[in-house]
Amino acid sequence: MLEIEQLSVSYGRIQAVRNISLKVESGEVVTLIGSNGAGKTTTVHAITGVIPAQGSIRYEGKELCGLSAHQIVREGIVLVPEGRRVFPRLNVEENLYMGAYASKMGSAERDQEMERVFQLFPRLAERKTQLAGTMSGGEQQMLAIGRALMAKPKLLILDEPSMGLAPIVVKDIFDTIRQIKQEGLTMLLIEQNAMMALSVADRGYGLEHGEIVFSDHVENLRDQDVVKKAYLGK
Amino acid sequence: MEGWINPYYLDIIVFLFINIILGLGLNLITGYAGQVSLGHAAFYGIGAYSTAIFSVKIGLNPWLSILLAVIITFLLSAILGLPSLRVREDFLAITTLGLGLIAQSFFKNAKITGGAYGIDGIPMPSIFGHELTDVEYLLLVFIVLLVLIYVLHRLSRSKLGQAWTAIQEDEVVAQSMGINTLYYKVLAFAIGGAFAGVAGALFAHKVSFISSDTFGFTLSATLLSMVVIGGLGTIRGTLFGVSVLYLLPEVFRIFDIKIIDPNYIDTYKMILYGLLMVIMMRYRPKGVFGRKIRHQKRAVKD
Amino acid sequence: MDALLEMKGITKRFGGLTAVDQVDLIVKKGEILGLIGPNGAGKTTFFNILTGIYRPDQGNIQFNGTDITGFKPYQIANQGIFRTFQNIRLLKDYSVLDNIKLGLFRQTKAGAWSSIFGLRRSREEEKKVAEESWALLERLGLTDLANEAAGNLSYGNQRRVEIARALVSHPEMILLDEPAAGMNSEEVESLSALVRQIRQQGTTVILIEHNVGMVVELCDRLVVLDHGVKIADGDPNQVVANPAVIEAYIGGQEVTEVVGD
Amino acid sequence: MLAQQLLNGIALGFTYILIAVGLTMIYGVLKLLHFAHGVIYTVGAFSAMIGILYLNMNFIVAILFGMIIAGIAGVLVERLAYRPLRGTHPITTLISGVGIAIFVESLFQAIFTSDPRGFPATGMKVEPIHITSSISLTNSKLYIIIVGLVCLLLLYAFLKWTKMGVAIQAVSQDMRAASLMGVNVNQVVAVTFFIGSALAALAGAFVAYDFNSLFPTMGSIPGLKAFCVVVLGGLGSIPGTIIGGLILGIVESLSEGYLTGMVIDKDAIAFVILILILLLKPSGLFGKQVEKV
Amino acid sequence: QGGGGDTIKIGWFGPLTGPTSTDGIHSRDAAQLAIDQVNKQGGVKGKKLELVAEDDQGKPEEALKAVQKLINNDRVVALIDGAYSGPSKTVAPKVQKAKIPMVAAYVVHPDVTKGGDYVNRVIYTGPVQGKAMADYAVNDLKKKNIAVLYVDIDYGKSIYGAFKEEVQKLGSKIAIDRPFNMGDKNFSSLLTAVKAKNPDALYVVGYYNEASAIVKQAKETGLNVQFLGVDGFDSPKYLELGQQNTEGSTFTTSFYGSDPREVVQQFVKEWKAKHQSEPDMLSSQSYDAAKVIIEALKKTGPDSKALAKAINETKDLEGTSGKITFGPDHEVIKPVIFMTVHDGKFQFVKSKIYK
Ligand SMILES: Nc1ncnc2c1ncn2[C@@H]1O[C@H](COP(=O)(O)OP(=O)(O)OP(=O)(O)O)[C@@H](O)[C@H]1O
Ligand SMILES: Nc1ncnc2c1ncn2[C@@H]1O[C@H](COP(=O)(O)OP(=O)(O)OP(=O)(O)O)[C@@H](O)[C@H]1O
Ligand SMILES: [Mg+2]
Ligand SMILES: [Mg+2]
Repeated sequence: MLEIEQLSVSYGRIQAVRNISLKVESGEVVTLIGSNGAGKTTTVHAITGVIPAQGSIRYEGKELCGLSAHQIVREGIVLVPEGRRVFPRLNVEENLYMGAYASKMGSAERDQEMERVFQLFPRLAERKTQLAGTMSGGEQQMLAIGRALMAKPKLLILDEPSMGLAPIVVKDIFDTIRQIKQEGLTMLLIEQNAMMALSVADRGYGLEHGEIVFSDHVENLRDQDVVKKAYLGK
Repeated sequence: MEGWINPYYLDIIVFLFINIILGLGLNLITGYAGQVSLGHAAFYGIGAYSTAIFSVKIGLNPWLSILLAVIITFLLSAILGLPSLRVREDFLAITTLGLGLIAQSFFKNAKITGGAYGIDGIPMPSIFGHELTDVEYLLLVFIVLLVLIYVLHRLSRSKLGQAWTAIQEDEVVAQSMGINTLYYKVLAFAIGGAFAGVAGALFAHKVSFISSDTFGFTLSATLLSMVVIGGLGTIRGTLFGVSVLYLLPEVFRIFDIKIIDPNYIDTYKMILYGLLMVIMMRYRPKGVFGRKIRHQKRAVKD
Repeated sequence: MDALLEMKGITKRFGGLTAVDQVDLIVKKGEILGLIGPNGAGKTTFFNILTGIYRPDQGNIQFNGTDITGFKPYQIANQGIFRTFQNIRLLKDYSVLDNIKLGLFRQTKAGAWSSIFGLRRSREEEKKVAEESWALLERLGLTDLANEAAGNLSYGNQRRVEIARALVSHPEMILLDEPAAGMNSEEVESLSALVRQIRQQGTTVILIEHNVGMVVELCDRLVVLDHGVKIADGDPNQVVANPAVIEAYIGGQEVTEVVGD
Repeated sequence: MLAQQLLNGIALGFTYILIAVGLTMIYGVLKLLHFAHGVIYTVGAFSAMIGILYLNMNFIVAILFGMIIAGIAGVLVERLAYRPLRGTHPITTLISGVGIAIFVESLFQAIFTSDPRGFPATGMKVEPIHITSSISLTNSKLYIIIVGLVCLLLLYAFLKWTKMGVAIQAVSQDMRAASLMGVNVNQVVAVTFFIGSALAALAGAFVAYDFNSLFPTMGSIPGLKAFCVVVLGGLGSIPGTIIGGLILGIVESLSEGYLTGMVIDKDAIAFVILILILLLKPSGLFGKQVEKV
Repeated sequence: QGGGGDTIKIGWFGPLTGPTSTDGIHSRDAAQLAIDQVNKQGGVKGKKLELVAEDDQGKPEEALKAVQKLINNDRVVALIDGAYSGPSKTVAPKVQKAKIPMVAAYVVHPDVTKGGDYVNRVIYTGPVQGKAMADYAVNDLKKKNIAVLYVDIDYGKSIYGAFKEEVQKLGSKIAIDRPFNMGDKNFSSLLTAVKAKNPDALYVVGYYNEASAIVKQAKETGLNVQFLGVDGFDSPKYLELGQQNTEGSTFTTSFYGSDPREVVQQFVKEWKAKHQSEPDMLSSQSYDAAKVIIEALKKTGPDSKALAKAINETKDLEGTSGKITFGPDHEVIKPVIFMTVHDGKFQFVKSKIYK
């Protein structure tokens, strides 16, 4: 589905991502793990067109490099950004409505889609008219995911959905991710919390200093020493 | 001495130096302490009017008037800087712009400033009864300029400079590191204002007549553009920016460039000036001498 | 050990919301105190009150025998309380060394005049500041990065620089707001070691964290906030076993796995 | 006399509002102080004049023409002077905007001279309308109030209920997140500049018509006062801008009507009020304070 | 000095850019016209004259530099001051010191000529006009209760100051007086305040730009009183911008194009041919300033001291703005002209000499 080859990104003099290649097959959940500053966010920013990159990003046979963010969304790749970034002065409904901005849904279909999100996150249904900026971190994270789902993505990218959240909320979020997976959505998941990431993903890539250092099926990864030591705390 | 130097060129240089002093003060406030000011002309005016009032209306010795003018500008700038401390960062440009307009309006309407008539007959300072000639005045302005460059250079490396840097980058952090941001911001306005006060006083004695028109928004805005185009936070930048942009129109005048209809040359000059500002920002947003990473040189141990 | 910090009845409201509600807290000298609680519980707000960024609506703060309620942030820093921020706040365009020197601001005395005239005192002071900053960088193994612009560092290193900046002037107390956020377990380990070192040098630590495993292992005592109210205060292992805390913060059984301990 | 002065103030306030609304919206999406907005007002007035004089348009068509030309000019200014500077220090965009203002003003002086000229005659005559025996208003001022109200209502509906309107709000709040929702940010910014500029042009053309006078520097003082209005209302807040505009119009009118022998004249009074209000409420009347630490 | 070659240079400075540039450009063009006329007649003593014009942007320090350049680089023998008061006042003491004669064209501030015998002026000072209008309003028009709006610069203040004094001396009242700024367009509030005082005349001391807006808005406010004005009204723009509202307004000036004297008709004809417009008061003043210098040059030649003396001794010179004679204070003595708008045109009312 998504095939990245020889991708490089630099910020001025510093090269944050160096010639990485990775693949996401349809229906798969792939996780990208790596310590801070490894280049994970940078990689997904390149995929979603937020920052320019060199190399090749092919999606269902189409080259994405060079397209801008709003065009890529129209291709069906949607990002739940790091730090949530909900629209603070729009209410919950308006935020979700923004999620459907790029799709050509009719209003009936959109409302149906919104119902589905509310089923997934009953909390949001209770808070339809609350301004997003006044919600707690966990609620905002749910809203951010719901908003992305409104676009009916074919590939959903989540950038550290658990960051800065209380353990109880993290658990909720991962339950949701599992549920979405069950419905067959393809995902690329970025996580610090390797334990959780490996528990939902099919395959994983390790990123260090802007380079891929390992990649394998999750069952194999759990047994690898480097992974254990650095990410699982054993 | 008078004979071999063309007074026209002397005057250009005197005014250039005065403008550089003005620019250095603005750079201190905006470049070093990060407080965008669109009202610098107010401080310039306060300096000029103070010395004019002391020397003409009260009849003090011009040297004493200049000294008092600088002290007064220092104090008034601190006070005028105060409201700017309370307002949000985005608003600062507009508040200072407003302060500039209010000051100009005061100059124009108050009795003490001569109102719409302005003040004339501002005397040249003299030494031992000898009134300074054009050349001697240039020398005076030059010495003042050198001293102020040195002062700014030292200040930027002192504890004050460090505090200003921190305030400019992140006020909350600055406070959390024990920096009394209020005090240092007021000090930046006061010292930067005092620079402008020096410039204003030197200007007043040079032209002998001042009126409110000189101290308006246009001056504040062009001055800011000179300082920014040169590069905020560097002395070289201000020297360069003010010199080039101040002398540019003069070059047109001296060489009598007549490529186009001379009736319109002065308008075309302004058109070019506007374009230049846009183009400079486009290709050198940090200014000619603006640097990306600033670190205090001596800090590095080898 | 005597009480270094004593806060009584601290309350802060934002409009209709009470972010911190009648919180009492005593911190002893040399302690490592953990502050946990769900998102939006008021932890960061509590730090902001303690450092003078917000003024409490009610309550009273005693530090080292001085009443510091209503002090300005810079006055509080001068009392010896330093902090880091939940979202890293370094001067991004400036070198690491310059950032760290900022931490020594309160210890330099030379003002405008002595700098302008290049007096000996100011030169000596400059030298001393450079030396102390350098020494700390050596201790933290950051000397290679001394001249890098802080904004170009990796996140983990930025955290360390931020901690170093709060530490360099040997403060009485240091407040760390989610220092381990987004670190992997190896990095968390080294961070814990650093915090222990800090305590060793005689500095008292208050730490906000969501990494329960780390907190339980590192802290002498845990305080839990929920909706601005203190719901638990005591030995870390007991606190995390407290049903109220589990319900509000940690969640059901299988969560021990999440915590990664 | 008081009622008459209030009416004068409201009419004046509406011209300020029409200019300032654009500034507010533009600040919202780009966080930028648009110093070239004053010349856009001028462009609007001159375009309307050209429409009548050389393109034989009638009054209403000419005003619309002025709005469109000014709208395009606004979009071009953004494209050429602001977009390349996105992400740099705010002061660079400020200087760039001032540069554009100087450029356009001088260009107009070269083309039209600095002389004021009359607004070309159309069927529409400026005439007083007597509301009571002692209170009157020119029809042109009444139009400004009515058209201004209609435009504000349309703008409200646009922002609230259209897809593009909501996108403008989204970009104001988080540009990157909006682009990740598939919003074409550049398009939104262009639309914002177009609308804001068209409204300023509307004010410019009406003022030129009402006072029978237009000249290249006509936009500079209104431009500065519009900043005052915008900040007064708390940058980025449209209701704040409306209140700010009315306050300014009324205060100016009253101060001119009743106060004499002031050390501060009426053009500076706007800023005295501004500074007083900011001292009491540092983020403006409707501004939201607080940066979360 | 500039007499060395086969041309003699005369300097001119004034605003060629900025909001007042129209005045500057007219002034310069008028001076140029005077010089072209002499050159056509063979110049002065066989030498051609050349006008060197410099922009002062309306700013004192620019004027100073401009004049320094004219004196030191171009080596002009005399200067025409085509500027407003600020620049003129700044420059006056400097030309006095450099001993280069200067003739001020239209600046009215009294202090300009106070410096010494190198500065003369071909327009009467502000107070003369104020006194003249007071006389006309009270004695001829029998106005009792006069409202005044004046432009808040020295021009407005000095004319109004003299007007007020004289009006009160003659036994009438000032109903209300309010300043306004140059560039103001909206006078609705001021006029509402004026109307509340029920005056029988409104004296506007300002330029055509604001004056036209005031008469227009006054009519719209329902203030139908006699309009009185000053030489700032004297421009075709007043009629264009003020439209039919200007009908009946009366003002003082120093020049009128329908003056049958030969010198005026010649000037008007040539101006029209060259610029396709009517010359205004300001052009006439600047033309006369040039004329004063040219006539003095004809008498003496380019030596500055002699030239200054000859200028001071100008007597009954036929200028476009009347017969020009300088008093001992270097101020001109010539009649004040009253004009009114009738049938959409400026019409001569009367003229009278005031001191
Ligand atoms: N805007 C930027 N300018 C300069 N350098 C940047 C920028 N953004 C990121 N970097 C640098 O690029 C590198 C990779 O950063 P990135 O944010 O992709 O890491 P990450 O793996 O997502 O880390 P984290 O777990 O902290 O989110 C880091 O060294 C970082 O400092
Ligand atoms: N300046 C402010 N204005 C309004 N509300 C605020 C402000 N600062 C904090 N709050 C609110 O106060 C509550 C407590 O916030 P705080 O940041 O202290 O939580 P926290 O415990 O640090 O949460 P987290 O773990 O997510 O960082 C939240 O509901 C927050 O939205
Ligand atoms: Mg990341
Ligand atoms: Mg927090």
